[in-house]
Amino acid sequence: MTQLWDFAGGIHPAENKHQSTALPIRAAGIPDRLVLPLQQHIGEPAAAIVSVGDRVLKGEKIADVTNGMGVPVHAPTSGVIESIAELPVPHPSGMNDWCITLKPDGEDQWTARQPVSDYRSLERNQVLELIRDGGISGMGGAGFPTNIKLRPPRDRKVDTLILNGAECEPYITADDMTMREQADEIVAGLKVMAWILRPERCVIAIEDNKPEAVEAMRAATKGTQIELAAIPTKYPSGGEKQLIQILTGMEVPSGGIPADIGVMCQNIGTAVAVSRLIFEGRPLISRIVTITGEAVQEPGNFEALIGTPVQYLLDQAGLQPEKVNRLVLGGPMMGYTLTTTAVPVIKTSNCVIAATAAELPTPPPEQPCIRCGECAEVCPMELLPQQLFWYSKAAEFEKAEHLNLFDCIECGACSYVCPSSIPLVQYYRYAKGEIRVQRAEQLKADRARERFEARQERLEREQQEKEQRRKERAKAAAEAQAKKKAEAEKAATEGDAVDERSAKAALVQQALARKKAKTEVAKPQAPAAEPAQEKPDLEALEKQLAQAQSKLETMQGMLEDAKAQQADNVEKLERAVAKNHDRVTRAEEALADARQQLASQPESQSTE
Amino acid sequence: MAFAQQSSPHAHHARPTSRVMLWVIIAALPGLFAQTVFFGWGNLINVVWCVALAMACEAAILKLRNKPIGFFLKDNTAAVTGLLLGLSLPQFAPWWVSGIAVVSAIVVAKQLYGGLGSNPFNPAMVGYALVLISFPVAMTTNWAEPALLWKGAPGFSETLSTIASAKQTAVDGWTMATPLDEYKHKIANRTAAEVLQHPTFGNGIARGWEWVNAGFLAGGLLLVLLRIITWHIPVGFLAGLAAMSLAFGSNADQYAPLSMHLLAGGTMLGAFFIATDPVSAATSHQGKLIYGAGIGVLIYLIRTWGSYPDAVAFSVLLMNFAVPFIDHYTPPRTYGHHKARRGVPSRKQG
Amino acid sequence: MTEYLLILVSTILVNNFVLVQFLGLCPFMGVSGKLETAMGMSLATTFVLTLSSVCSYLAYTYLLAPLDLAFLKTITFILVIAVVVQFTEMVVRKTSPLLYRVLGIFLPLITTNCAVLGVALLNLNKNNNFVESVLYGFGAAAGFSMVLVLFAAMRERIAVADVPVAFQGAAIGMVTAGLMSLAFLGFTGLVSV
Amino acid sequence: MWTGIVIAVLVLLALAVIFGGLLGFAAERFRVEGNPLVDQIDSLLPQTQCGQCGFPGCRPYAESIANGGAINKCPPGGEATIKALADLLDVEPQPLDAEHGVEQAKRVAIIREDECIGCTKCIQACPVDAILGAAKHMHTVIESECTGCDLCVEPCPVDCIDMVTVEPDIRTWTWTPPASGVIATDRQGVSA
Amino acid sequence: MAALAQSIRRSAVGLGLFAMITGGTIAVTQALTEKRIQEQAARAEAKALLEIIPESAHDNNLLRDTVQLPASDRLATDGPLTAWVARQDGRPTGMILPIVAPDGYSGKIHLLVGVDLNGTVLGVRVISHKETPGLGDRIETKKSDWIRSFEGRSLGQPPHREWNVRKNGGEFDQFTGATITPRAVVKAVQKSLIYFRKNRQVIRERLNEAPSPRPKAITPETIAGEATRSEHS
Amino acid sequence: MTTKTSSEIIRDGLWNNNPALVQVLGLCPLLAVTSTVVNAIGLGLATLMVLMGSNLAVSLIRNFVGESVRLPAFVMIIASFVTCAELLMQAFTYELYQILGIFIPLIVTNCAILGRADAFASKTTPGPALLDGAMMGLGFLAVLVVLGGMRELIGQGTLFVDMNLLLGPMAADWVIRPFESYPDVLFMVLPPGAFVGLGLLIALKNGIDNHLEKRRKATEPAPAASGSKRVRVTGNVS
Ligand SMILES: Cc1cc2nc3c(=O)[nH]c(=O)nc-3n(C[C@H](O)[C@H](O)[C@H](O)COP(=O)(O)O)c2cc1C
Ligand SMILES: Cc1cc2nc3c(=O)[nH]c(=O)nc-3n(C[C@H](O)[C@H](O)[C@H](O)COP(=O)(O)O)c2cc1C
Ligand SMILES: Cc1cc2nc3c(=O)[nH]c(=O)nc-3n(C[C@H](O)[C@H](O)[C@H](O)COP(=O)(O)O)c2cc1C
Ligand SMILES: Cc1cc2nc3c(=O)[nH]c(=O)nc-3n(C[C@H](O)[C@H](O)[C@H](O)CO)c2cc1C
Ligand code: SF4
Ligand code: SF4
Ligand code: SF4
Ligand code: SF4
Ligand code: FES
Repeated sequence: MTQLWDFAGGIHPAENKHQSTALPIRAAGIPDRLVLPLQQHIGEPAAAIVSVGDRVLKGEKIADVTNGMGVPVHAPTSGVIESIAELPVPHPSGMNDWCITLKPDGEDQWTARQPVSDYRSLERNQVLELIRDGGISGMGGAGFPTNIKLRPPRDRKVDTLILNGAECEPYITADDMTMREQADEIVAGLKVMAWILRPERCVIAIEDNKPEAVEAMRAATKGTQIELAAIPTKYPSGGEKQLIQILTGMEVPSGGIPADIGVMCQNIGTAVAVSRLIFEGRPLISRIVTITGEAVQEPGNFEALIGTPVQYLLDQAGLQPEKVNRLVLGGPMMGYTLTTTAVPVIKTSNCVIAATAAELPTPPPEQPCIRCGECAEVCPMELLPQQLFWYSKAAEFEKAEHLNLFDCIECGACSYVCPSSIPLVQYYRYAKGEIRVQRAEQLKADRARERFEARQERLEREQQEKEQRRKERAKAAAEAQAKKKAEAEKAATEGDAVDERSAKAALVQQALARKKAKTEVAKPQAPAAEPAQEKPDLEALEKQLAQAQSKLETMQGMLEDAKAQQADNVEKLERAVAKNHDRVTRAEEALADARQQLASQPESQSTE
Repeated sequence: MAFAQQSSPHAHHARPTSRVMLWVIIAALPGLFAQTVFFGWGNLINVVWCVALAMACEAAILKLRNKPIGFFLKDNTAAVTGLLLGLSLPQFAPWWVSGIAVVSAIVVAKQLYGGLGSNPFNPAMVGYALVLISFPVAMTTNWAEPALLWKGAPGFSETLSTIASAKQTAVDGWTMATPLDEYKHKIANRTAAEVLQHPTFGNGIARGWEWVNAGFLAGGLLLVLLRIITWHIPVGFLAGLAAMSLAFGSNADQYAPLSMHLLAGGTMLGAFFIATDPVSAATSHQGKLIYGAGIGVLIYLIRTWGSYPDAVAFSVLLMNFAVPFIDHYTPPRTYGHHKARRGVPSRKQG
Repeated sequence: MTEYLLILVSTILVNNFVLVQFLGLCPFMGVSGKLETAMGMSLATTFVLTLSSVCSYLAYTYLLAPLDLAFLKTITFILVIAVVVQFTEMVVRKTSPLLYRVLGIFLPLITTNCAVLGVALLNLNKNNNFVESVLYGFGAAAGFSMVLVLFAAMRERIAVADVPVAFQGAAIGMVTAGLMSLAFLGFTGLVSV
Repeated sequence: MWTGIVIAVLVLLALAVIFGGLLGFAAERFRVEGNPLVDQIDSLLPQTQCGQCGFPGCRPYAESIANGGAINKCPPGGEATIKALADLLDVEPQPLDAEHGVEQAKRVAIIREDECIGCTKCIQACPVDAILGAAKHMHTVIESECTGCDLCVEPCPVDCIDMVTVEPDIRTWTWTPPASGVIATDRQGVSA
Repeated sequence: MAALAQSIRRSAVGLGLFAMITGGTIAVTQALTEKRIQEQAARAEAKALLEIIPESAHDNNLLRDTVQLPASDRLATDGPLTAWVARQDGRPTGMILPIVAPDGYSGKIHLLVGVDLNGTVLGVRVISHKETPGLGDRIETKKSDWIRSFEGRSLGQPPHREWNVRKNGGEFDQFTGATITPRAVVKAVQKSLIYFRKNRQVIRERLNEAPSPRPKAITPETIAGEATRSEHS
Repeated sequence: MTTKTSSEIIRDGLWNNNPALVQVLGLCPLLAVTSTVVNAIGLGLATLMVLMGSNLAVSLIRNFVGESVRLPAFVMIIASFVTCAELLMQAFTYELYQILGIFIPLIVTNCAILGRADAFASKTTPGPALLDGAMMGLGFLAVLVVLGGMRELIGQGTLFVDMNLLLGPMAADWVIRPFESYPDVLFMVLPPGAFVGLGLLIALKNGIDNHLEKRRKATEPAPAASGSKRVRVTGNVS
């Protein structure tokens, strides 16, 4: 028997799992459209490598990440690329993001596959490359690119590889059913990962409320070194940090990763994906999704292609639209609500709950925190949720951070038990977001200061140089020589500028591309309309006029120069001069108007 | 289809605040019952009057502050404050003394700080301490004699009319100095045996008071069982008091014995119902132990060497005062950290 | 020995300078918005209070008393205090910028802290000898520091509470100090001095 | 009587001369220059260098604050900066002084390149060198460096620079705090 | 170096100038008010004494006319007692004893007891006490007239047993809610009378010694102050 | 420093920048001596006199003090005024002086006084400085009296008790007792009552201010000036 430890806190919410385990996993089939978000995991979004109208085959790579952390996206079936556009994606914000829409042609025609029958003959790096190219990112949580995770920092050795089959959240049974039905694939995938990492210990952890899954896994692991741990049912035992504590008694250091203490944790589904990639050459193009909740008639698990709209799956499970009150993607503890059923299933979507109002009732309004400490009793991270809340609410982020806000795993146990029904987790998310924004702003401010100071210095230097030159010029005997030198110097500075420019050309180009789309939409700022009834500000108007006149002069000067040199921007400059003419006339008119208005106004009013 | 938008978690299973407070009220009943049996109707009348006034007062202030009255009244916290005041005031305290205690508790100690959850001081104890220093006569001469009922003395209506009169003191013969007071001032020039002759001690430690304390202990244990309070504060409290008593007061001819400290006065009410007020108590387990122990030690100090024979109210207030500081230095160690992060965040340096 | 202990208990708890004797209230109300700041202030005050207790004792015993100039005590004491404070500030600022960051900014404020002059005058009223004067000054400072620090921590909490608008800031601070002072009345009689 | 007065004056005079000397000595001997506070204040300002505070850049404003100036003059920093400053200086935060402008959403400058005539005026105006380009060539803004100070807008002779509000997208989105629902706080409706 | 000297000189001269002006102002004011202040102070300090033995009943300066009396542990004062003597035409008519009631509710109560030469109480006043406001503080004349109830009493009147509060079968009222304080005071006054009787001989002798005005006034405050100080030594 | 008009000085001293209610300075005497009205008036008058005197004196000598001795010099001026006041009180209202105890000499460290000397008087001419001293002093006196009245009335159910200490025997029976057989509310007499009482006064002032502010906002629209004080960092470019 594997030795088990306990973790602090934890809760026992109603499980509601049996509803969706009655039926075996069903294949969801191919919907009319598949919507494939370019970003389905943390890290960089992928860039499309197909264009609208292209025909792609099943398993063909359609988007890839070239630099930064990320994995490619593959076509889940054969068909035609219909659009690349911003569409609703599964995200708590309910916002749109870039997606490739694929219209299946129904043929489900595979691209050429390259299964590896004997992965042991390859280099480890090659296998990791395969996993990356297979588009595999974690399927149990945040969706961390699996190949990166499987490459622990050089100085770390992974001793314990954990396969996370805890599935502690209520309702979700995707991993449970996977274990029941695809135990062999899980073991095969685990073996591949174990070969890559060479741990001393491989553990599959399953909560003891899934006896069938435990049995199935026991059968599949028979005769191997793999340990099977039936862990006590307590939410959130499936949280990576808690699971590691349960199985090893060790704690992942704050801010660190499990590999720091020689542990790695992978999801059951991830193992299946690895197995299918290696042995069948099949990239990650489908996953098991639990469709459940009292608003569906036939809850169960579906093998759904990535990109399948949620609506399609709900229909298959017999959705009764009038009953739905809340639609949750993920579990009831950590999932987020959806605003539309048009969003697709992505690599991390494990469950959709179509809940009735009675099932997940709207919590009563928030009351003041009475500091009862229930939340602290259940917090698996041993935080002080009430204090975090207090400071988050009061926007005292520094203090919240000091109390380890960033160690909160947002498991929701605290909100679950709070007698004042405070949406604690939302406060933490808000606070974390604000802190991140502040940090970014601080960085930006620091950089701005540096650049400003650098510029001031440069100006100063130039000023000094100018001064220097002026003196020299006055002193120097040979006027011509001095002139030449000055020219040479000028050329030099220009050369510098050009250099800098070319170095940043790429940046600029990027900025341009990104901006273009936005600029089109953005309306030029309308000049603040002067309210007629207000007293006209003569001074300001006069200043405006003077400015306009001086600008016009400059422009005319430039235009003449340009004409003289027959430069190619004459046309533009002419436009500019015309514009400035306009500006001057407008300013003059405004000023005249104002003067008139003032004159007609009685004195008393203007002195008030 | 418009779906409800909500942050996770979507499932809840909580005992609402109103129910928590209801349990506190229920748990106080054994003690109240014992008080009524041994000291007559005074406490019961006080409780009813204080609870009613507390609710009315809370409602009035909520109205002034433009807050939803029903929503807040339903949380029962004002009732708990009133109840605890009613339990701790002298049995024959005139109505206006308890009234002033309740009003200052709700208005000054609670609502001025923003109402439920924001008050740094225990409202009931603010009310108690305020009337104790303001009206020492009314607060020291109105303690009922123990076993009053057996003597056939004041019935319900007599008690009610005493309380309802404006006089500061009750009828002579119904009242008596409390055991702690009696012991403290007689022991100076008498032996323990002599002092214990006084009827207030009965044959045991403190007649009547033992049962009242036992009643509150029972209620308190119920609260621990129901996980409404954790054991840390009561244990810290009682251990602090006991430790001081054992260290300094082993000679019963000089200082009150430990049994007296534990079973006379407001000890158990204080340990389980008053020091545990979640709003004004320390937060972490370690903090709660320190907070509780601090109260116990202070109670002993003041009872033994100070002017006041019982000191629950002052000690609780004094430790309330230290709570934010304690909280700063006793955060729990968080998962994944070597040590708890104490102290204050140091300001960002430029 | 006990007598010295009693002086300390008396000045720190029973006759707490701030809450019972009403001395040093302005810095108490003005500075103690933050725990960190309050700690700096505490250190600085303890230093100055003890030092001025000593200096004024010396000035009185060896200068004013022999010359029968008791009526000059106020001006002498305050002059001594002001100079000591300012001198300390200048020295600290130059020699230890670190210490200055902790203490320095509070030092000038301390000149106008009644507690400092109060200690000097009370020492006189009480006929304290040298050791007693030092202890009295130190005890007063310790009592001041204790409530200052506790009060600061509490104010940090109150600052984020939902206090009615009119009471926000100084008003609720006063009420809190009042309730603290109420609690300190519990110490009455602890030491009969 | 007169001797008493003379003694008193002499004693005080002696004390004062000694102490005065001491202070004079210290003033010279322990003189320090500079104020570390300015750095701390400067680090809290947004470094937009926009001059809306009435000072030529953030640092001069920081110096003014260190000398006791008002802390509510920086619109780009807005409430957050005021709060941070108030915190640092341990004073009460005040509402933003409307004389200097109002707090706005974050913006960046965008140059409509086809209209740009390459006059380099904007380059000269940009305090953080966030504009690239050479004389008579099209200019462009490095978005990530632009602080949104809009100093470049006015000098442009052809008005080809727009200030565009930065819209949140799915990657910059953050959670909002829960709506306060039943319990409105007393702080609302303050004359803030 | 020159800068240093210059700075020192400037500050010293500046401050010195101020010192002269301010010191002068104070000194002049002091000189002008000195007399009156001393009068006022003397009157205020003698006030408590004068309440017990009014000015009409004596013609000497009470504050400067004191005698040393033998020590007595009965009176809970340590060391010899300093008592004020009232004389009419040089003959002693009465005296005021500073005594301590040690068993007050919160510590010692300092009292002045005036007796005539027959041992009849002329008056009793409290100088300082720590009793609970609202309870024990009714021994002050400001709060109630209780303390006047001693006037005219002597050892036989009431009889020995009844030198106590009513509650303990005595002659004197207690306060509602407070028996300890009044009892302590009653006991202390009684003890001082007993002391007076026991030491009558010595006292008479000392009183009849020729009056020798002391250079410095001795006030009740000084005695109480010294007593407090000696408590913790 | 912009010069303030007389009416501004008056309004500041009495209300807008009241030393006790807004600057929250001079608290020690304010709280310590306000158990009765007479104490409050006694100390208030002494403070007023010292404030006026020191403001005037500081303003007169403002150009002659070096930086290094500024503080000691001001303090000495204030101390001399205080000592004079102390001596005079001793001479003429001895009993009141005894009740006020060390809080008379402690006027020296009343932060409000040094604060005014440093922040205002040392920067203006004698006229406004004197006016400022008077107004600040009056503002302080007013708060003292109101607080004293409040504490005396609630605490012991009387008003103007012992006025003879200040005004001589003729004021001895000015005392008002509005209630029959009033039980003393010792809370108000003891230190906590002083704190809470002042807290209530401050809140009352805030309440009135907020109310006025709201009214003012409702009647007049906010000024629409925005960015009018802008300064260019990068010089004039056009
Ligand atoms: C921001 C971030 C950075 C991470 N960096 C690494 C890493 O460098 N190496 C690694 O093996 N895992 C890394 N991880 C993966 C975590 O160790 C963890 O396995 C993963 O987040 C799964 O967590 P979840 O599904 O509970 O959210 C990272 C995760 C996050 C969120
Ligand atoms: C509260 C909480 C509960 C979780 N429960 C599970 C779970 O039951 N099963 C699971 O596989 N992952 C669960 N996760 C995610 C894991 O922490 C971890 O990210 C995941 O197992 C890593 O595997 P992957 O990279 O293969 O996704 C949970 C995370 C949190 C924060
Ligand atoms: C807080 C408090 C302060 C008290 N102060 C005094 C006091 O100053 N003087 C006094 O005689 N009794 C005081 N008592 C009352 C005594 O403790 C005791 O109850 C009373 O003197 C006994 O009086 P009785 O014999 O009339 O019942 C006080 C009681 C309490 C609770
Ligand atoms: C265990 C427990 C103890 C409580 N004790 C007190 C108490 O001593 N005094 C009080 O006013 N309220 C008490 N309350 C009620 C409530 O917490 C109190 O009114 C808040 O302090 C008001 O913000 C208690 C509540 C609970 C749950
Ligand atoms: S459970 Fe809720 S009410 Fe209780 S302490 Fe935590 S946040 Fe506050
Ligand atoms: S959400 Fe965060 S604070 Fe709440 S219980 Fe989970 S880890 Fe703890
Ligand atoms: S307003 Fe703010 S951002 Fe602009 S220059 Fe001033 S301090 Fe910098
Ligand atoms: S590009 Fe324009 S708006 Fe952006 S920082 Fe430069 S001058 Fe300011
Ligand atoms: S008056 Fe300001 S500290 Fe005392």
